[in-house]
Amino acid sequence: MQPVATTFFFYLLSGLAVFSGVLVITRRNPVHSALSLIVTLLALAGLYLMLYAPFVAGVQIILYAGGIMVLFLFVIMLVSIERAQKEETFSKLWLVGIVAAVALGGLFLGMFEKGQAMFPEHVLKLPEESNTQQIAVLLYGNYMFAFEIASLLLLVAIIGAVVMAKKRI
Amino acid sequence: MPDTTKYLSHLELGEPDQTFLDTNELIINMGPQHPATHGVLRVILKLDGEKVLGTECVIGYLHRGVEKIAENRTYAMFNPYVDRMDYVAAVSNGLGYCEAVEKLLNIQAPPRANYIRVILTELNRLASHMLWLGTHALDIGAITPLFYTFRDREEILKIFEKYCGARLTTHAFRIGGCLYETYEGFEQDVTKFLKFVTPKIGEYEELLTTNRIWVERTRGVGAISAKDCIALGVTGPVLRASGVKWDLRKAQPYANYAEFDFEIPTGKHGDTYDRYMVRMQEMRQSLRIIEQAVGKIPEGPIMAKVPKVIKPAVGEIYHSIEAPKGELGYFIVSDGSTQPYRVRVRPPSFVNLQALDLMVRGQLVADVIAVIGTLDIVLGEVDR
Amino acid sequence: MPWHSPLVERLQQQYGSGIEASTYLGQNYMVADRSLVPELLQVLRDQERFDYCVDITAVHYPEREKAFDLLWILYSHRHNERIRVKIMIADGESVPSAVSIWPTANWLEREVYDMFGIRFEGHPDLKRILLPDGWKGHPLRKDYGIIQQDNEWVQINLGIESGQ
Amino acid sequence: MLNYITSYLSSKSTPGQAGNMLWAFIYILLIFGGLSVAVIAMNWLERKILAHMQVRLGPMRVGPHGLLQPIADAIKLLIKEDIMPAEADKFVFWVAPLIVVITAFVVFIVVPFGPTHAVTDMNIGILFMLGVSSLSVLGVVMAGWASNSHYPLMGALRSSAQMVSYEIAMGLAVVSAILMTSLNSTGTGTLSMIGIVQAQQAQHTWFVFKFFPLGLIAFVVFAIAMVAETNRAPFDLPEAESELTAGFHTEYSGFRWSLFFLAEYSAMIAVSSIAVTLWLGGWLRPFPTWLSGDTWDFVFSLVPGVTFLFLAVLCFRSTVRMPKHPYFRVQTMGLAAFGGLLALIAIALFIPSVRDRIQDIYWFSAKVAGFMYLYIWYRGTFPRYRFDQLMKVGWKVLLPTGLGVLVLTAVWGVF
Repeated sequence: MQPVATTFFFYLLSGLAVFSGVLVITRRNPVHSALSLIVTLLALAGLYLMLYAPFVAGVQIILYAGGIMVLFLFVIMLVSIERAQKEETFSKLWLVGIVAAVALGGLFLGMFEKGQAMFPEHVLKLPEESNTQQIAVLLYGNYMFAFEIASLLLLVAIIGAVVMAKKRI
Repeated sequence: MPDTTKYLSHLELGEPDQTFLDTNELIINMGPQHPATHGVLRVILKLDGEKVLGTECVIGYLHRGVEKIAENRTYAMFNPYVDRMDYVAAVSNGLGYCEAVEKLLNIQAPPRANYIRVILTELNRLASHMLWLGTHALDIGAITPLFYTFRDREEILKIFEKYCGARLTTHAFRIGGCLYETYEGFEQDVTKFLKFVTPKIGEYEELLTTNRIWVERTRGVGAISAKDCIALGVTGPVLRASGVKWDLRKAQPYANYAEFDFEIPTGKHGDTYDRYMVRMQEMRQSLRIIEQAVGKIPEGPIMAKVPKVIKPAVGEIYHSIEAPKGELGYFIVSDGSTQPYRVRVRPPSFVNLQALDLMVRGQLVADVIAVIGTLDIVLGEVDR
Repeated sequence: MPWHSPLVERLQQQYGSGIEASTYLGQNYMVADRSLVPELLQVLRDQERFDYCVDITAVHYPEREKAFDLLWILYSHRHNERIRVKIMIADGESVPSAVSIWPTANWLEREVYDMFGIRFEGHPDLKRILLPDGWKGHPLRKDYGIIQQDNEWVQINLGIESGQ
Repeated sequence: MLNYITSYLSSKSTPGQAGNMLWAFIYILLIFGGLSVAVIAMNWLERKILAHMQVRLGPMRVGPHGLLQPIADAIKLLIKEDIMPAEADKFVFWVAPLIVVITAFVVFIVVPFGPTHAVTDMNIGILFMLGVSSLSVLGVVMAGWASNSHYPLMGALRSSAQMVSYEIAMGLAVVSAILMTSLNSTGTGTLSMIGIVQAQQAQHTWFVFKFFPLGLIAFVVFAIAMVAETNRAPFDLPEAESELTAGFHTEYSGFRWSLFFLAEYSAMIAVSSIAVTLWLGGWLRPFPTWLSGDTWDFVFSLVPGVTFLFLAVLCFRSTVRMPKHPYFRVQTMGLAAFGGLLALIAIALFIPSVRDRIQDIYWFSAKVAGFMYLYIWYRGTFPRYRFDQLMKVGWKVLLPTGLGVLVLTAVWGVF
């Protein structure tokens, strides 16, 4: 299948992601921030699709937009909005923030300039069909150990959460 | 002195839990317009998430001042008003009032009238329990039993209609007996109804009694101990479900209940499931009473010798009967005139509703619905 | 007609002439002194096992000096016996609350307060129960007309001239 | 033009795969229209079937046997005043029903009504369906929160917790079915909806019967989880009317409310489609191995037409039994016309070329319709779960069962 209007979609999606990303940090209402974050995540899923990684895009939607963000909203909805709105949006650390942003931006630019040679002009296009299998082979083959370590870590986190919550009861 | 604070409404009592995240308690207004409050009951709920910390009932939306009206009507004129209190068990209300005035006049209804009274009252108990079952099941989410019970209740209402021309607020009895003789084929109709309804009760039970979801939703929900029941003055099936074998029909028989053989079903745990089972068995016992009564209605007059103008001597009387919802009492003060000086109605629903707070505290919102349903309140009687 | 029973004898031994027990049409009641409440009620529940308070109500006699009869209708599950305890109080006089004796008195006393304006001391939450909170007047008093209403309340809260 | 159509009809791939934008567009329109009709029909059927379960008649007044009732309702909803609470968060309140309805409809672009009857055949089809339908909970949460009212908020909290929990059990059941697709010579499975059905075809069994009883258990887990996922009885707590009045859409009315309604029913159809695709052989006809051969193929290809003929006969029978009063003349004629329409469809379905083309769609829809009937049946039978019990069923029963079935399926598949 031939991609259609690739550039258009790329700029549309990345613009959407950046725009909603800005909204996330500027909205006073936390629920609006969370909703903007969901839009960002969905735009990223679209970008993954354009990179011929449909599986990653699907997982992004299910896990981040459908799962994690719902839990986020779940908590935010219970917080009293009035109080959250009275608090200042940007904390006093804005100077540190700017420094960090500039540093990060510089890093990105440096990478872009210096590293251009490292990337080939044309990325090898994997057939879309085998993407899922590729991921499976990588996860359960080459990086099996790292994968298991990560899952173990998550298990510990889950148990920790249960223990902490249990204390209250 | 025992600690009685547990019986008080906990809406304002208790400190918010601030050990963990600073979560706000939610105050929810359930009613007066809410699908599951059986009329215009308003319950203010204090919630922690879904857990109920306390409730307060706001009642009086249907207050019509029945007791005040009574003071301005003659004894006979007030009779139809009592039907409007517990409008799903109007016959029971009428029986209680008529018997109370008869007691005040020191007269006895003739035996034939008593038989008719018992049959109609027990039919009414069935109708009331059927209505309760339908709405209670509907509250818990089973929508089908409602239609089944209404279908069968219809047959009872048809008998009422044939007997006295009214279906709901029947005004079936008069002071001193019954006004209407039984119509042609009354006994056959009742016998036919008994045959018709016996398998139907099994049908309701089939839908609910062993239904896993029903059992899970009702067992252990809104449990109340016998001690608490008595302390809170709770009567009727709610008290019996807590294991107290107390029924005014047996304890202090009125009409001619002493002549009939029936049992008082009781529960063990006093939870919603037991109350459900007690009412189901009560329906069967009612059928038993009707069956015994319908076979041997004696011949004779249906009206005692009552003066044209009812003027009881100065005095007070308290008479109570076992209405479908509990002890329904009438306290009548006579000053020797044609109008009662004071009529006090002891409404079972009103007193039973007081137990709501104790029953739902610590349970979930969904249980509040189940418990309101299981208390079987009629707001017309709560507010009068 | 006077009422004789071991129960009455025991009580009269304790309280003397403060209690006058009678029976009418087979129903027993006693008229007690205002000062014996709540002690008498406590005794009735704890020693005589009247564990179930059926009802609390009042009757208004405007022409009498002590304008109110206040009644407790009691029942004993153990003895299957029902009695009424009656005291007479004047308008404006308050009565100790029975909530700590029978928790069921909570709403019943609120209703008496609502309808007659009799105040109960020590009631945890004495406010109107059937009528709206801001209502003026107590409808079951004899001097309260049958079509009377709190016009002011109706105007403010319902925005109409009359609720009738 | 005609050639173009016929050439397309004989092609062996979905319009999305062929890159045929025009046909993809036509398919989208067809699915959207068909879905709307299905929701309307479902509305009428639910009321009728439920009514007959409950010894009553259901809608009888608008049109013969209330056939026009859903249309009357739709018109009523559209012209109703659109109320937005003063304290509501306007934008979120406005966008929530859109999200719910869009997600409910978008999933249908991968639903395989037949080997070629799908808008497109994504190679992550099932993942796409689960992902997009998991987004609908966002709309529910937004609706509940934006209403700025207690009952909707509680409904939203309940439904978000419920949908997120049951998604896990649902996912595990789905994975065990996907695992079964890899049991072929190459050993690679597929996530494509069409691929899954083709795998069942190749293995000559529906996955519900595969590795008996593992497939069946996974199917049951999914069937329970999907009821919870769509907030239907006995898991309809987010909109439990006796507790929360109407749950998250308490404050919605008119057109916005009808969007929620539309979304609920199309979500029901969507999850049923997943179940049908994964376990019940999608568009495959029943008994492909026992009753094989050309004769049986022919017999089964007649079933769609026979079904419609049967419905038409039912209609005509009711026409004859309509009261003979002049008041009912229009209704009687309407019913007869409806029966005639059904008969015409039946005759059209007997035409060989149509017959061959349509029977995939028929079998798929028939299986989905079976699920729809189950939904109604549940609603007529079960009381409602309480919230903690619902969570208990989800986490303590369905999740371990799904996990166990997944592991066992893997073990069985390897050995």
